[in-house]
Amino acid sequence: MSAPLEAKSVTMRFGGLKALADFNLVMQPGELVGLIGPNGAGKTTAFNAITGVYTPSEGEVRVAGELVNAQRPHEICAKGVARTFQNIRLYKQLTALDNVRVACHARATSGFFDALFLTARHRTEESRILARAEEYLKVMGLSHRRDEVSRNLPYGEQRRLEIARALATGPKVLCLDEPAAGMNAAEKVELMQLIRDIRDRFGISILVIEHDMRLVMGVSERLLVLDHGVTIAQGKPEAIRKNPKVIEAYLGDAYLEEKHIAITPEGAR
Amino acid sequence: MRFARALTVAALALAVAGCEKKQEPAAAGKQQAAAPAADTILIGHVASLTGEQATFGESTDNAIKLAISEANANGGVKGKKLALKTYDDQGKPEEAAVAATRLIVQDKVAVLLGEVASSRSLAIAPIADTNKVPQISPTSTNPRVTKDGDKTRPYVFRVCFIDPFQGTVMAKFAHENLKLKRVAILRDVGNDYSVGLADYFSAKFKELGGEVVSDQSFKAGDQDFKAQLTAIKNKNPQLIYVPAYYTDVALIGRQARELGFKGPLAGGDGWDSAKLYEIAQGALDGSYFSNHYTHENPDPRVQNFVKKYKDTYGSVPDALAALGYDAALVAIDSMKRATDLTGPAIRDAIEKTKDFHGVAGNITLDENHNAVKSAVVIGIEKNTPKYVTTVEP
Amino acid sequence: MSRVTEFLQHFVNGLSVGTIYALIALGYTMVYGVLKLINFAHGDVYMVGAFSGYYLGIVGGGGEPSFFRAAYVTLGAMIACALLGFVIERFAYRPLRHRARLTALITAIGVSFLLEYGFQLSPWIRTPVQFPPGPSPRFFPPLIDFGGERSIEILGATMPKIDLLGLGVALGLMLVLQFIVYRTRFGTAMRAVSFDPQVAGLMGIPVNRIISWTFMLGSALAAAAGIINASSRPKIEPLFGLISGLKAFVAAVLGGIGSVPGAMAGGLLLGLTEEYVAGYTDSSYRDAIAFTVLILVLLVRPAGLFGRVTVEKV
Amino acid sequence: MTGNGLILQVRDLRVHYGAIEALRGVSLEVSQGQVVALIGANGAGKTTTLRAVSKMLKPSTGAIHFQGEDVTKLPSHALVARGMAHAPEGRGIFLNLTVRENLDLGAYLRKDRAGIAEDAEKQFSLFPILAERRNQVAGTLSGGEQQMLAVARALMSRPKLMLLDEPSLGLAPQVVERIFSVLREVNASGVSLLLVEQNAHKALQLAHRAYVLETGNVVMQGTGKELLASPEVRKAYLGE
Amino acid sequence: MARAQAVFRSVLPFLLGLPILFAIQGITPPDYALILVSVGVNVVLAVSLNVVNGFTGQFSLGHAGFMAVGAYTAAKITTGLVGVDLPFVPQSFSDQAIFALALTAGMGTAAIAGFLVGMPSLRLRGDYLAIVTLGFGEIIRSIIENMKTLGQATGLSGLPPRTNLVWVGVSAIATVVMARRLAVSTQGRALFAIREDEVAAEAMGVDTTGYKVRAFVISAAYAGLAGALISHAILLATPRMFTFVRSIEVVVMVVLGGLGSITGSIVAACTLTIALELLREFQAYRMVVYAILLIALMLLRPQGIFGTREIWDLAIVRRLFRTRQLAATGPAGASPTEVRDDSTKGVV
Repeated sequence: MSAPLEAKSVTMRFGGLKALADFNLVMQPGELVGLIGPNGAGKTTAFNAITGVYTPSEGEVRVAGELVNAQRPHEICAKGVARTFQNIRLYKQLTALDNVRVACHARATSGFFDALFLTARHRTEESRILARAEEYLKVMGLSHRRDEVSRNLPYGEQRRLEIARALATGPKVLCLDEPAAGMNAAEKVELMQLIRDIRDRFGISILVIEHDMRLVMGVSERLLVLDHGVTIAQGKPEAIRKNPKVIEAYLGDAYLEEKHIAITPEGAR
Repeated sequence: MRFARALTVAALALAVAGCEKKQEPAAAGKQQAAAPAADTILIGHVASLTGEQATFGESTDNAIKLAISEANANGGVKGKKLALKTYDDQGKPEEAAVAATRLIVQDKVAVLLGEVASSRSLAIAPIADTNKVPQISPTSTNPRVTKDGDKTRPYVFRVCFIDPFQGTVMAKFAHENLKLKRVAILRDVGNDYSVGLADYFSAKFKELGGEVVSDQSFKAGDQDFKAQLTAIKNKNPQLIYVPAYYTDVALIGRQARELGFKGPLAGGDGWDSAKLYEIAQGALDGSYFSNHYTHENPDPRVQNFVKKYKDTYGSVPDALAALGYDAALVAIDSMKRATDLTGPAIRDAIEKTKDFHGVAGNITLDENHNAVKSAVVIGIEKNTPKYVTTVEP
Repeated sequence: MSRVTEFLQHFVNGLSVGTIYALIALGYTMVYGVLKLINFAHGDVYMVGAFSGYYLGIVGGGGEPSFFRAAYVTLGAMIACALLGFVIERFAYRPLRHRARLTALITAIGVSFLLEYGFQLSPWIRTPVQFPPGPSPRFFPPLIDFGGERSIEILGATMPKIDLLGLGVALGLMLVLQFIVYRTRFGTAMRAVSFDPQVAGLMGIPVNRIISWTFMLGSALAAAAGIINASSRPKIEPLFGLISGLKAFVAAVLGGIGSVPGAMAGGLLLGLTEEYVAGYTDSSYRDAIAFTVLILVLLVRPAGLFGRVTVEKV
Repeated sequence: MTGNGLILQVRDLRVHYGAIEALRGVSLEVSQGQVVALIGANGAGKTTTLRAVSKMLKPSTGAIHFQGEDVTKLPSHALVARGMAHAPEGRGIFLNLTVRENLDLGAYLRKDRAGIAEDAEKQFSLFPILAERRNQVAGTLSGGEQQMLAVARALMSRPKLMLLDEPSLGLAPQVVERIFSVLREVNASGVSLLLVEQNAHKALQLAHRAYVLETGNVVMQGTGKELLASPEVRKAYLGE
Repeated sequence: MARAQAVFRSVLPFLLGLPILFAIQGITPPDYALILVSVGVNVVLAVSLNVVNGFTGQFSLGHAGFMAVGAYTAAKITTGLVGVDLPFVPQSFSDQAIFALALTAGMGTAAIAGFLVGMPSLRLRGDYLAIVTLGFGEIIRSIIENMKTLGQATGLSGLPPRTNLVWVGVSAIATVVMARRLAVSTQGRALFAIREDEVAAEAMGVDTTGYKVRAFVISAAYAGLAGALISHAILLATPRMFTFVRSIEVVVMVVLGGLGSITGSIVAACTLTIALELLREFQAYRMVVYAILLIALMLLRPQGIFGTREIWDLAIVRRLFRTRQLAATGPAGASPTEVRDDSTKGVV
């Protein structure tokens, strides 16, 4: 069986600028991969190339073996790649529940006709979507916010709602773009546990962009480091932390002295 | 049961709409209280007082007011005073229909006057028929206004001639009197009056053996006609037929001259207005248009009307005003002759109108409820209109 | 008339209409630039401009047609419309500045109706002038007398001198505007406000005042367009801004709304397109073809000729 | 620290976004000639505080005194006139204008043309890379260059207090060093700074005083050194 | 069985509504009938435009063009089939059946027009979309004005009088039911998502282009229905009835009612139509008063009458009826889509 997500020498050019060069990534089923690098290194560009927001200038993106280069985001989403956004992009005026229900729509089979004539198919679909959406809210601990308009949620919960929404599209690969941004230390620890739970529970692969080293090192099984669009290193967190290139480009000397960057949830409390 | 709720709301909205409307007679009642139905005959007028053609509504409304005040000064009709109620239709057919319905059913007018434009008269005509209230249109020249399929609409009349006649008049005049062979047409494509006249003119002129070398169009509200005029000029016509309203014709004349076209322009009754000369500033010298009347007509009746209109409103009445005045006169005259003031009685009286001396010619209504009357051809010299000839139907 | 002459004649005609569109379009585009608002009443400001000129020409007189009189009437109308623009912005748009854009669009439509239908009312002031003017068209008095021949000939194509003058004034105004926008402190501030009003405030730019001035500038240009148009086509009535306004709006979008050179190019392009369509094909489809050109241009360049499509950052 | 030495005094500042209270009564002070840093997680209210102080946002309640004057009700441009400059989050460069025009806008309220030109040259000597690009449209600058331009532009108004929002965001380490050394110079020339920075380490090294914000509240304050030494801060914000 | 139930549910609003409509038709005096017709037609127009402008957040100014397509199609059919009777049924029934056919055909052609207009133009956003839809509306009108078979500027007159309050009521119910069912369905939520954030909607699997086109087509179909109804009420179809000014009137209703609020559109359509009718007494001052009313209303209630909410979401109504909180009644919140289209940011 082919990997759920595969990027083969993907290059993105904007005008003369090479935002991403020869990017390679093979996600195995159930794998947790971290993508790190300084700001502007091309992490989000990589996300956009994978999820169809951009069409790669060169290279191939394959989802479950199928070439999806020229496809639009919703088609790629339907094939099983979901994402969150760096700057939260919820549907601000919709309720938490509706945000998730929109995502459930990716797997809907009924059409406008069914909705207008209230066919039996429409009704079963609606109740299925409702049940699914409520389940995802529950998983993300947002059930109590079900009917609240999403822009009124606190920051951390908006982040979680975005993850719930991405999960609701029923992905095989989940891409999280800085999920911990703006969370406090305690929330970050919870998030870490949550990411692991999601992987275990849904058996999906997760790709995380994150600046918080403790989080990304703690949660990832494998790390990719980007700098100026180039992959400068990849491997297990332990190895990455000691990689001199990474230290020079990104981590800085401070990290050499640290003994326990990857902390366990218990340790944090 | 969300849809049930939606439904309730819809029903509620309709009910509210209904209720609000129900309060209206109270508002209308005020007017009626001021002019109790017992000794007043109400005449309705649907006019475009606002919108693109507001100037026409204004003209007819002014003239009708004049006619009614004169009639009242002369003792009214059957011992009762006349009152006018005018509703604005913004120049829209839908609005004209609503306004006409309201005048007939709610205000209970005896006669309905209007509309100027054929498209709006067409919207009113069926309503007049259904409610058995006579409608007299002053200036709607489209043949279909008084027709319901092949039948003549029993309650719909007009005091003007119709497009086929007027178009033919100018075609004949151009071919026979002016001895021209090559003409061009510039029509207002968005205006039924203009399109109708242009079609009848073109058909007749070709039938007489002439040639239409160019047929161009514009849209009311355009400011610049040079593109069409350049194209026309390039075809070297001897005359340009511009069946449009004076609001556009003056500019067309000026621009034709600016481009060096020296021949005559020609048009229909829509040209008739003092504004035409004011704006054209001599650009239309040597041109001709067909009309219902000429305000030079020494007939005291005409001169009296022109003077009164000028005194009251400060401007020389245009053809629309003259015809509006005539429509009101025919209505008043018919009511005087009618056995009683019910719709059918007045209708019968109107139908019998014969050789009535209006300011815009003598009116005899034919079996199609069209006014059979002669047309005059007016020439423009030194920026003033001059009577040229009369063409009998 | 030879083919070349005919072509040239159409070019001259199209140019004269196009500059009018361009002048009005500039107002749309500038207001859009700073407020992201389609100032629906702009076409009516153009109409008011022509009427201000009419009243100034009648009442103020300035005596016989002369250059002085033309300048006086034009400047007077521009000032009057600048004031009108100020009032409209202050009372109809500013209270809705931070609301959804469609909201302000509705008040803009309201203002447009108010001006159109207000001017259509029959006069309640009768002396020394009649105001409101009422629906019937009025003759715009000649402001300038060229004496002798009214037109000149260029390679067989005729052009009225008044149109030539109008063209010159319009181009002059566009150059002045170009200078103001790209070379002055005010222009820089205006472009800054257009880019980001909040940050512009941080620079010490009085954002509200800049927006007011922009409105006034745009309205003054519309007034100038009104005068130029009315001098050449001396018929004015309360609704004559409707179609011109719409066309100018199309021109602004065609050029890329928010772009000053775009508005000029869009206006000229629309004027010439209409002219050639009407002159060489079926004039009854003139508007349809003009709109088709617009749609085709927008499909190829979704932000207009001079507009820049910014890729949304994800 | 005497009251007279304060250039900025903020008391009980509250800001609402719709129903959400983004600032829940923030009070802080900046003394003449000092560098004050605000640190805290994303969404804690740092940027909101700066925006409220410079009136990009309208505070619901609270009082702001600038150089002893109550400026709570004044609009942005009036504050600039009084000597406050704000280099906003995301740099706020007018990408459609040239570098030089951006600088000139920084001096919008100044009338002395010669002085402005002189100051512009001063900025160019401070950031030589900008001198090379002076007639280029700012949209063509790289992120680091834009950040330098933002700082240079803020300096053009000859401010007494400069608000800086994340000056190191998205910049390469050596550029960050350059920016911070410039800030040190600027401060040495007598301009007070109120700095929001994610790079808490750098910020606290530079700052005389610092405030820690959490969910719209000041939860800790002290000198830069104190906070650098504080175990809570080290754990929560310095990644230790 | 389940199928029968589904069918029943689907038509229930009409079953409930019909007796009421027949009653209204029976008791309404003729002078109110025409006004109620225009109220109903405006409801159909406003609610259907709301699907595009309010639900999907796309700014369309071409509604009048689709009205024209529907009106002329239906008029051609009814005038063409005048005097044709279906066998074995009474003539009145035959007439109504033909009218139903004409209405359906009008909706169909308008939908096709909507598709043809929507496919290319929906790549554009904001004001660019607005101007292109306006342009298409004018092109449609221009074509009609030049077609001999459509009567050019005079239009088609002498249409059979088929529109009555029952037809209008049924159409209004159909429109409201359509909008409502859409609003609470997964398809409708996809439309809301497009309005809120097109990029995020696309990323969550919503085929944004496809859905925008579908919303546009549905909306156009109902505009066609409205055109067919009004032309058979005044027995006339002329190009003058379908100018861009008509489109603007509908936009005004939608914005005044509150973008996305179905009840808001209904209330605004009723209020504006009736207000204009009441103002008729003012003659030439009518439109001036109307303009002032428009400005004042917008300044006083910038978010529209109900904002994006429905009437039953308003606190006062809730208190009156003590309705339980509806699960997910579409979008809620104070101000409508606060989208500042920055696509042309700073090109001045």
